[in-house]
Amino acid sequence: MTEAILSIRDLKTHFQTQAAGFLGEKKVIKAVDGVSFDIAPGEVLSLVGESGCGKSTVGRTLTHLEKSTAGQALFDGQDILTLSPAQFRPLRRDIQMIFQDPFASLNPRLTIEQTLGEPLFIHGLAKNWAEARVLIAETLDLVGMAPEVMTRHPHEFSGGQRQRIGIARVMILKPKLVIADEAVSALDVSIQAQVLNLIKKLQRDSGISMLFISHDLGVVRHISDRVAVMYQGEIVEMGTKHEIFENPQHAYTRKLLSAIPRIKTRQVNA
Amino acid sequence: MALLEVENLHIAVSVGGVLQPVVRGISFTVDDNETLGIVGESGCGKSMTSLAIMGLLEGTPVRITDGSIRYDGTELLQLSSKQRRAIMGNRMAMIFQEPMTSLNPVYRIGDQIIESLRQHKSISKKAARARAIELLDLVRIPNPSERVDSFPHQMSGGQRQRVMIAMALSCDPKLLIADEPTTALDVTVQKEVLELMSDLQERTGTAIIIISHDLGVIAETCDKVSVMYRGKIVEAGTTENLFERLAHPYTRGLLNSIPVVDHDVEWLEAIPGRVPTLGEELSGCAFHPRCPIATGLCIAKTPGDTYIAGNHAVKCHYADQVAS
Amino acid sequence: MLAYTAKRLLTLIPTLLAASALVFLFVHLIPGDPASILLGDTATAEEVAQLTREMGLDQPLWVQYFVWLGNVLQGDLGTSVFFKTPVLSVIAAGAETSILLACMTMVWIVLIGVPIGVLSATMHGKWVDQVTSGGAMLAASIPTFWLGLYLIFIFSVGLGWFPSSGFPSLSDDGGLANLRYLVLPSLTLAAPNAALIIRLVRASMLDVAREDHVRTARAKGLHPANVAIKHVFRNALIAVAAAFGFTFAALISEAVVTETVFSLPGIGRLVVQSILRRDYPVIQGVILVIVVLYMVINLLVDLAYARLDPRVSLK
Amino acid sequence: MSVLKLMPSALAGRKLATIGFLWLVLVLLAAVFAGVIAPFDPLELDPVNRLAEPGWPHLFGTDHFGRDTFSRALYGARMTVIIGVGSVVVALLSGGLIGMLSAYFTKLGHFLMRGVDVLMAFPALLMALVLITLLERSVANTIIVIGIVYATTTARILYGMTLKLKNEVFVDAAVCSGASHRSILFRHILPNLISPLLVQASFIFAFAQLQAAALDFLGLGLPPEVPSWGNMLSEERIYLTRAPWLLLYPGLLIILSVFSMNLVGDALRDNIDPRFKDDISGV
Repeated sequence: MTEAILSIRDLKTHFQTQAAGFLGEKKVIKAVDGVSFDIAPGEVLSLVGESGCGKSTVGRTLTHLEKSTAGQALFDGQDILTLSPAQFRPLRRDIQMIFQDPFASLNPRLTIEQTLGEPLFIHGLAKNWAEARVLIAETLDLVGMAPEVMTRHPHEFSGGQRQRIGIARVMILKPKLVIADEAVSALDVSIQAQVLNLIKKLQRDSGISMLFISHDLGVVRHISDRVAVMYQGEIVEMGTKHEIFENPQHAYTRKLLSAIPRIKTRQVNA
Repeated sequence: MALLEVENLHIAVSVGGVLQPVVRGISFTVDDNETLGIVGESGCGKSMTSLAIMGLLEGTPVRITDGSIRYDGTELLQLSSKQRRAIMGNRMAMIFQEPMTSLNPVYRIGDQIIESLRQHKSISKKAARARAIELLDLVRIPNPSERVDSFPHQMSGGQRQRVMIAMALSCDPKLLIADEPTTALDVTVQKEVLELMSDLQERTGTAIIIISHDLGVIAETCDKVSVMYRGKIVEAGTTENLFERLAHPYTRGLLNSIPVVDHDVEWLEAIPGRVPTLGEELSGCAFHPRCPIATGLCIAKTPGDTYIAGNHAVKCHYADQVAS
Repeated sequence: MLAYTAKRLLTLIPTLLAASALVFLFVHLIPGDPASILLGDTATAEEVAQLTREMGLDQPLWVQYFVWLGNVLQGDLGTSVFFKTPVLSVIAAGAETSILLACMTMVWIVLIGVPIGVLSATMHGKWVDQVTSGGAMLAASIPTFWLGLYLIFIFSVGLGWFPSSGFPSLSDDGGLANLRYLVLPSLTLAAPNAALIIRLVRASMLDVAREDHVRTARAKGLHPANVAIKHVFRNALIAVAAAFGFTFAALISEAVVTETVFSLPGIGRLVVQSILRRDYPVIQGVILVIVVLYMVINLLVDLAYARLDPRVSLK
Repeated sequence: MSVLKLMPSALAGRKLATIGFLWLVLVLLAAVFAGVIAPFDPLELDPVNRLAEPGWPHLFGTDHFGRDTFSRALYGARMTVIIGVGSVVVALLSGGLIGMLSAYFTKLGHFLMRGVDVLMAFPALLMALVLITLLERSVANTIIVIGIVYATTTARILYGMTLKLKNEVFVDAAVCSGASHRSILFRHILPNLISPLLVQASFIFAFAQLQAAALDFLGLGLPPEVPSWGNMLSEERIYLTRAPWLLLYPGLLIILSVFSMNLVGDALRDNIDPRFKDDISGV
């Protein structure tokens, strides 16, 4: 195996619940409690598990949206968890995140152009709007949207279209690692398939590494190279897609797999 | 005569004084001991249909504009509100999508079940409480005699949905409507809740309507399926028949869109385009803009029902072609 | 419950200390020498010198604060410049009027505010709702002193139903009948507050009515009135009860204007008169009393809140 | 949506609020052109014609000094606008900034909001009275006092709203793009607060009128010679039985203006992001 682009060792993210007043007892929630994994360049690793298992917190910790409690996360050989916000900022270009809710993830006050232009200017990829617009149009095309949408506001788009714009905001920076947090969970099935295909295609074409976080085992099987099953803040089983889905070892993985409703039908797309 | 007969039901929502059709003439029946699944994507009208049957549209901008809903031979749409309420929660009960918010946070769960019981049955408080504990036990809440005094926030989502089921079943309804009953739950909990529902059905013979966006849930739990698209049932039949020969391009597309866990698919055969919005006018077959086999006929003419096998009905001009 | 109350009382201490420090600083923010401010314009140089010594005004500010706080905790709020009597007794003299006025006002607020609010919410969108919620907003837009003056004009001067000013104590001649002196003032004070409660009851009920559990209640086949009271109003009560508490706490200070209009011998009028008389020890004392009262009532509101909403943990 | 576009959509289909808005426009015009419209000097004494009944040439009659009530009412409109706008600016700038920064920078916020809590322990009118005791009676001081009183509530409200926005996914997305604190605060958070702020402003404007009038009435507000509606009421109250119209006109003017502002605020509130509706409690 080539050297990992992201290498996580014993990551812990604990939250203290804010109790009322200075005398309130503080409870510690161990959202992520000792997680280790590697992602190779061009690889898609999925974190799968049920609500509250800590899978989203892993993603949010890696993007500094939450503070880690302990552990290491080497990205290109550098521990990103210990970086200050200012030191981490340039790295944000390489580590990007796709969010779940396409309705909440776009600022309603900004046009699509402003939303997509912002990261370009922050990271110095465009000097002026003329340059930025060229890149924005290219990226919109990449996600299957016409450049004419640039001047419009998020509320003018459907959920699927907004998620495409969210993906464009990530792709415009040409990141090395994309963290997709339940990226298709909020979409209708028919739209989910479109977006899933798009993410898979973009990942293949650009060779981006991806940490794909989802509760949906079908989606996970479709997109991943390797899968890590999380339960109560820990990874209980990790392996290649085929190991996990065809020969699950851990009782919890088996329970998850057997719980999924199956459709008995003549396979129309086999 | 079936227990529930819905005929040519039309529902519209008033947006700024203009009625926009949501459900455009649907018909189906459900009988004792039978589970009907209604499946479709957001905005197809499936939830409105369930609220219309239950009688919960009062006070909303949604109106039933045409059609009939008969329960046990009685036309529900002609009953007074009082007569309607005597059936609601009694002969006919409903559970909802959000177990976290569907119970009143300020009352103990036992009291909420008792309220439902005493609304329709002359039964003492003590007997009602005993019955509530029995019901909680029935829906497999551990320690029911203690949990009866819990508040909703002290329970998990799965447990709350069980409480909802217990409450719905309190007056032994003949029809249970479940609107996305497991959408908010984790898969393992979903499995338990669905199993519970079918076990209870075996015991009580209740007719069940499950509304869901999840074809898998429907396929696994229902005897009959109706697939809705933009206010119409585009394909309906017994679960066996329907999944054996999917005959509508939409149903087929829906199925192909689902990434499955049991084998690899390189690319999903997604349905192109987007789900039509409310008030968008589409001529002929509403699915034509997204349909891979649409022709001029589909744009010009609204398809009627084509019967494939037995009562497997499909609204597609080319149903026979698709099915084979 | 007890443990929670104790804990909440403890958390109140820092806020109380900070607020009392502000009240203490108040006298020091007035331009001039604190001792002469506290003693008033008529004080002799000797008296000033004596007070300076007593209060340790030559000491650092924080020492002075603790000396002052120590006195306050022993019930010594200083001496009124105007009355030449202890501040505490001056305040106590106005307490009966103010408390009775506040309680009577509260009764009006509940009696007027809640039923009309419930009516408005249940008739949402109909003309009854439009009239009541519009009327409530209009009532909240009337300056209280203007309303008070016109109530006097109509009901005292014109119809002679109620006395226009003053309030003899309940222990004086007349006994309970003396409460009639408070009818117009309490109605005046209640008007804008009842209006706020109407709007709040209405808004909270409309919010709750949209919640999922109300649909569940309707699906049980409950009568709409039953749904409105047992499920919608009961849940809206959580927010409304809090507002009752805050309103009651605020009444003591809002009464300033009403007590002035009706020349009631209450704490509110005492504040205004003391400001005009430059009787700073009294001002300081009254502020402290009202602030402490305000905080205690807020604490009680929190406790009531926890009783009304089982989601609020008392542990 | 820009602020200008907000007004017509908020007023659409609301007759009462539209009338209220028009009334406020009228008050504004009276305030600006008081000097041109007023038939008399508002300060000019005319002892011969004291307590004249409404009629010609004194439309609203004269007060106990024989000053023309109509002219004084016009200049009173000017005071209304000055006090209202002034208080709103003071309250929103100080309170808004404290609330927004407190919510965004949690450590600073913990400290600042405890301070706000302490100030909130003083009931509004009491706080105004305390502050007024320390200051001289003047227009500027009245504005400062009322502004500070409402700064505390504004800080609380803005704190709550900013916290909500800070937890929005689009803010997370901006953080992940590498946006700076300034950009997140002023480009992503603030624009979403503009319309709720406008609602809050209209309610502060309304409350400020009532508070200012109450202070005037207690003799602790504007200097007595300033022609404000509150002062007019305060000075003429003893003539209530002899000349009831003297209290009627200024009173109605205050009520109409406060009511209008509340109506407009309410209409605006119904049009803002539903998330923030509960945060702003006007009337």
